[in-house]
Amino acid sequence: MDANAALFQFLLRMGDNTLVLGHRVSEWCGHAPVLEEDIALANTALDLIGQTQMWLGLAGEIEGKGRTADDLAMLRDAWDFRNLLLAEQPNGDFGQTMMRQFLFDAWHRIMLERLADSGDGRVAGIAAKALKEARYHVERSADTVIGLGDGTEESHARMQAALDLLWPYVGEMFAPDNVDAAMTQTGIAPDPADLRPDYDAHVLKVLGEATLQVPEGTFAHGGGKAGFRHSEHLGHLLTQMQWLQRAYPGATW
Amino acid sequence: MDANAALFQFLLRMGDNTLVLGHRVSEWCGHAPVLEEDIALANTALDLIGQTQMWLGLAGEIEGKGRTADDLAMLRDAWDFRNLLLAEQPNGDFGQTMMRQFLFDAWHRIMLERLADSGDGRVAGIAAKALKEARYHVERSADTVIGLGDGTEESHARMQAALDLLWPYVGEMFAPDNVDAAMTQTGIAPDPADLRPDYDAHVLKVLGEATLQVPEGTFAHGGGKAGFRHSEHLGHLLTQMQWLQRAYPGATW
Amino acid sequence: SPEARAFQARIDAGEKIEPKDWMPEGYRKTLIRQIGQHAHSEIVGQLPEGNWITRAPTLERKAILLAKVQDEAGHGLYLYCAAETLGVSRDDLTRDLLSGKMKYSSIFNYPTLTWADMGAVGWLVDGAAIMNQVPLQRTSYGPYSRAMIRICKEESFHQRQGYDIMMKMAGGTAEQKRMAQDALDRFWYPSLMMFGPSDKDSVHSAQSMAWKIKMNTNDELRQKFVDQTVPQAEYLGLTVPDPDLTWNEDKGGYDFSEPDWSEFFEVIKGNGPCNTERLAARNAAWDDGKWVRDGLLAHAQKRAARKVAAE
Amino acid sequence: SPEARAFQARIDAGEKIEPKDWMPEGYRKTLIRQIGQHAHSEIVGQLPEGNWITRAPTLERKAILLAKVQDEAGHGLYLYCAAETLGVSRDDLTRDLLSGKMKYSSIFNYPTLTWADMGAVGWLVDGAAIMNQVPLQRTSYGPYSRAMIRICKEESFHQRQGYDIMMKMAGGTAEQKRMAQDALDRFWYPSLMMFGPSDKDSVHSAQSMAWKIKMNTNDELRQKFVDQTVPQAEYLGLTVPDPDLTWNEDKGGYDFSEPDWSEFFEVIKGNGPCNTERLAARNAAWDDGKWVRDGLLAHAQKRAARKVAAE
Repeated sequence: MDANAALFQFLLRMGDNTLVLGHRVSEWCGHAPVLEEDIALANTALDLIGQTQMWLGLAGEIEGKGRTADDLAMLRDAWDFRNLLLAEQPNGDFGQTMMRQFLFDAWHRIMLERLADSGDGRVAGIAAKALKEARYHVERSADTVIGLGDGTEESHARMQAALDLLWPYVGEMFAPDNVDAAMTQTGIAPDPADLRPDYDAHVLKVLGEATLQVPEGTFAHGGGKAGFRHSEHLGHLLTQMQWLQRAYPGATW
Repeated sequence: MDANAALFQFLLRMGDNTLVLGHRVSEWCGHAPVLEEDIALANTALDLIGQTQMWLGLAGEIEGKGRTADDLAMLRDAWDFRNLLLAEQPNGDFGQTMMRQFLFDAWHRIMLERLADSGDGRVAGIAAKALKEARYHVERSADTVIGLGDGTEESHARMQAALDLLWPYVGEMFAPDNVDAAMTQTGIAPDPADLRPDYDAHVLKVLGEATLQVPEGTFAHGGGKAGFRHSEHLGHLLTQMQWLQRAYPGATW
Repeated sequence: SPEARAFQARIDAGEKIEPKDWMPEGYRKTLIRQIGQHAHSEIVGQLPEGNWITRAPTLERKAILLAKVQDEAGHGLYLYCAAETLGVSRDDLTRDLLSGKMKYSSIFNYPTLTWADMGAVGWLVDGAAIMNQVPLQRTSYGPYSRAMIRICKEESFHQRQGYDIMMKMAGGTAEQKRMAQDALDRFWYPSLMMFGPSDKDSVHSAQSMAWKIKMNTNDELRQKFVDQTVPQAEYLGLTVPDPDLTWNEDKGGYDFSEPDWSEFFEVIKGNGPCNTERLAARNAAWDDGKWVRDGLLAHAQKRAARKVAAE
Repeated sequence: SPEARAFQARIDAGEKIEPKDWMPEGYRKTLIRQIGQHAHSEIVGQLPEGNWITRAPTLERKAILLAKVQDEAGHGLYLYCAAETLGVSRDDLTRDLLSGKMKYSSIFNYPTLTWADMGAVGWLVDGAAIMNQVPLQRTSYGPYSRAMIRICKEESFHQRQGYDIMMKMAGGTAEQKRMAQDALDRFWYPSLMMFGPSDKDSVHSAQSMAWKIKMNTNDELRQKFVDQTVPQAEYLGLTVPDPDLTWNEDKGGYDFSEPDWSEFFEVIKGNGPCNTERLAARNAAWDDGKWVRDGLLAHAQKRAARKVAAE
């Protein structure tokens, strides 16, 4: 895979993660369990959409075909998306949303820390900006996971169910492929497998405080970041997200 | 309003009702409470989609701009839809779906009976075909409404809640406007207000057997058949229904 | 009473009333109702705009809309806090909203049907809200006045963003222009209703104005809104859906048609296009969120207990 | 035992076993498992296709897909009825499905991601199913055999419809062609898995074949499927995702790569892409539908009681 094509793919992965997860989080708007959470969720979605603009903007430049961040967000079909399967999973209840957020944020923070030292200055620049937000996100989502895991019997049970459901989507974040190999070789991004020890240390500590049990087994879903096989959820998400651009092609908004 | 334009609008109303309601019913596919209901709902949806093809097909002919039934179904935005608000209301639970179906079917049967005598042979022909199906639909949905209304305490309460929620959408079926006036004048369709006595007789009898109470008050939502103000639900429905045609314009399927 | 006379004198002198000051029960109750309704309006007002967040046409528009809805939730928070200084809890107010006992602005019972509605809501609805709120920055109750000052700053920003969407739509494709006109057609009269019934039908007004809880009459504000908005519509190339709208040289303002007040009273009664859905959405959020609130509270108590035990 | 010998002799003579006939417990149990799994597959199989009903590109395609999914539910019904003749109720079988105790075809744990998947499912999945089912029309158990005869007629119709979608896609725009190839890439190996593990790893086979519950070995059917399908793919201008696929003149069939059996066993264990969702969807339908089933039952009982009282 040529270096430029690999970088394009890598940037799509970063940008599609924040785009799709940001979209999911934004679905909560007006429906959260407490007003403060409504505000916090909107804030998280806003940060993620802002990061999307940067990652997909750079992806478009690297691709060199004149596609903007909006073009990439609004005019690709599901199979051309490169987000982790975790990001596209449905919101479920508030616990499932916050568990998904924590499992993502914990990875995102570490990934952005490494990318802030990227050999590619543009990547490093975006990562440094996003990192501040990601640090705040993970602090918040970890607190919520702990609060609900170590809350009532019901909240504990719901958080454990959320963890059981979502844990099989964690492995994909650390599974390297040829795009990652190219990124490692050019010094742009770390080998994803190298992030796992830090991730496990952080996540297991938080889940411990939350009195939650990591499910047994090593099974991990895959196919999102490579785009080979997303879940059925992504296509439905896109019908909403891309509606206006698809229905009124070429209009300016 | 010129007679042709009015007929076009009238046909859109008939076809959009069956299109939108058929779509809603089809959302149940694979999720009904009993296998027999899954089959029955799919069958209802299928009938309604078939009727849509006839009504919108004729609408396209009358319009004379070369639009096919698919063009009309897949390439209009929400504001150009002319279905009753009742048809676009969300499925809710199975009781809500069946109550919506019964309130619609009861009107649909009477309307089609009148249209089978239409002065326009094409309209009469479609109505005669659709009528056989509508008679079966209303028999079935009435039975279900009775069965659940006069079932357990829970099923009764749910059916009463469904009726309370949906009753304000009944009035729109009988509110005449200038399109209806043109249809009445040309002998193509009855004055909708004339259908109300038969409707009330039938519906009140069924609801009585179902031990359900018609809510007080005469308030009726409007804006669907005129297209002035649909509910927020229709736009979301269209994002799904029209996705492929919007995303891949001009392709043949 | 002497206290009431002293209280009125302070108000007349332009002093602010603070939470610990003496105040007549009627003043307190009227303020609770007014601030509570305003807070509820911010909360319920998230829904019609939230309806388009997942369909925003560009990343930039999605971000702007998210920020706006987030601001509205924030306004709700300030206002509930202001109401709490009057001795009513946020949970109590919320329960009164959810049971239908307290109202919120009737405008949010209208649906948002196209992207142009995001423009119309910002331009017209926030525009009307500001018209109501700017004078309230000078209201007699201190916490309310301070909340209004913060809120007004953000609202005028929202209104500009809304107008910007309308500009893009009105200057866009034929379909976009049609969307813009359609949005104006649907939101014009409901916006006029936002100022409340005509002065001759308005209850509570005189006392509220004496207390400086209400600063202008409904009709004054409505006239001001029309006079401000009509030229903006003209600039957009859109037609205000009022055939009787004419400039009245003598009064230096527009003559315009009244909204259909029977529709207004129906909406207030619960018979608007979206009343049922809006309340259902808020009730679902509250009911579905119970386990979350309970869980977080239980954890906070456990943590506090552990801290005490460790000391 | 003499009964067992007589039973086997009837089967060998090509007679049908009927519900009231004596049969060995193993025969009954194996049939219940096999028919039940087949019924469950029809039911769960509604979900991946149901996923596209609301996004079907034309009214005609929507109608065809609805009719197909309706047929599948109907097949489920025939098969549950056939199973009931063996002394197990539909509700019992359903509970075993919902608890994960009984399986359904592993293929339905794969997602449907584009419209071309509707083509691929019809062409490949129904194609493989027919390959399995046609011989079962001659199975020894009468009710099962008769159910299969009805089912096979409809399935072959479905397969043709699926292939027709593939034709349209493969002959369509560049994007449609890409969708078609992508669907083949994703569904090829999962379709090969539908025949079950390689004969050497397959349990129960010999006894089932003696009882004529199973008519051919897994590998025989898989070979037949590949030989039938490869030319169809070529006709579509699509590439089977197997670089080692070659025509073997000697055996008069294709040599092809085995699917990744470790993936197959993972999916069987519950670790397929959609196992959790499929079971969750069925459980939700069952749980959410309880009040409906209870309500209709209560009404039927009331009506019966009223009828008795009136007599």
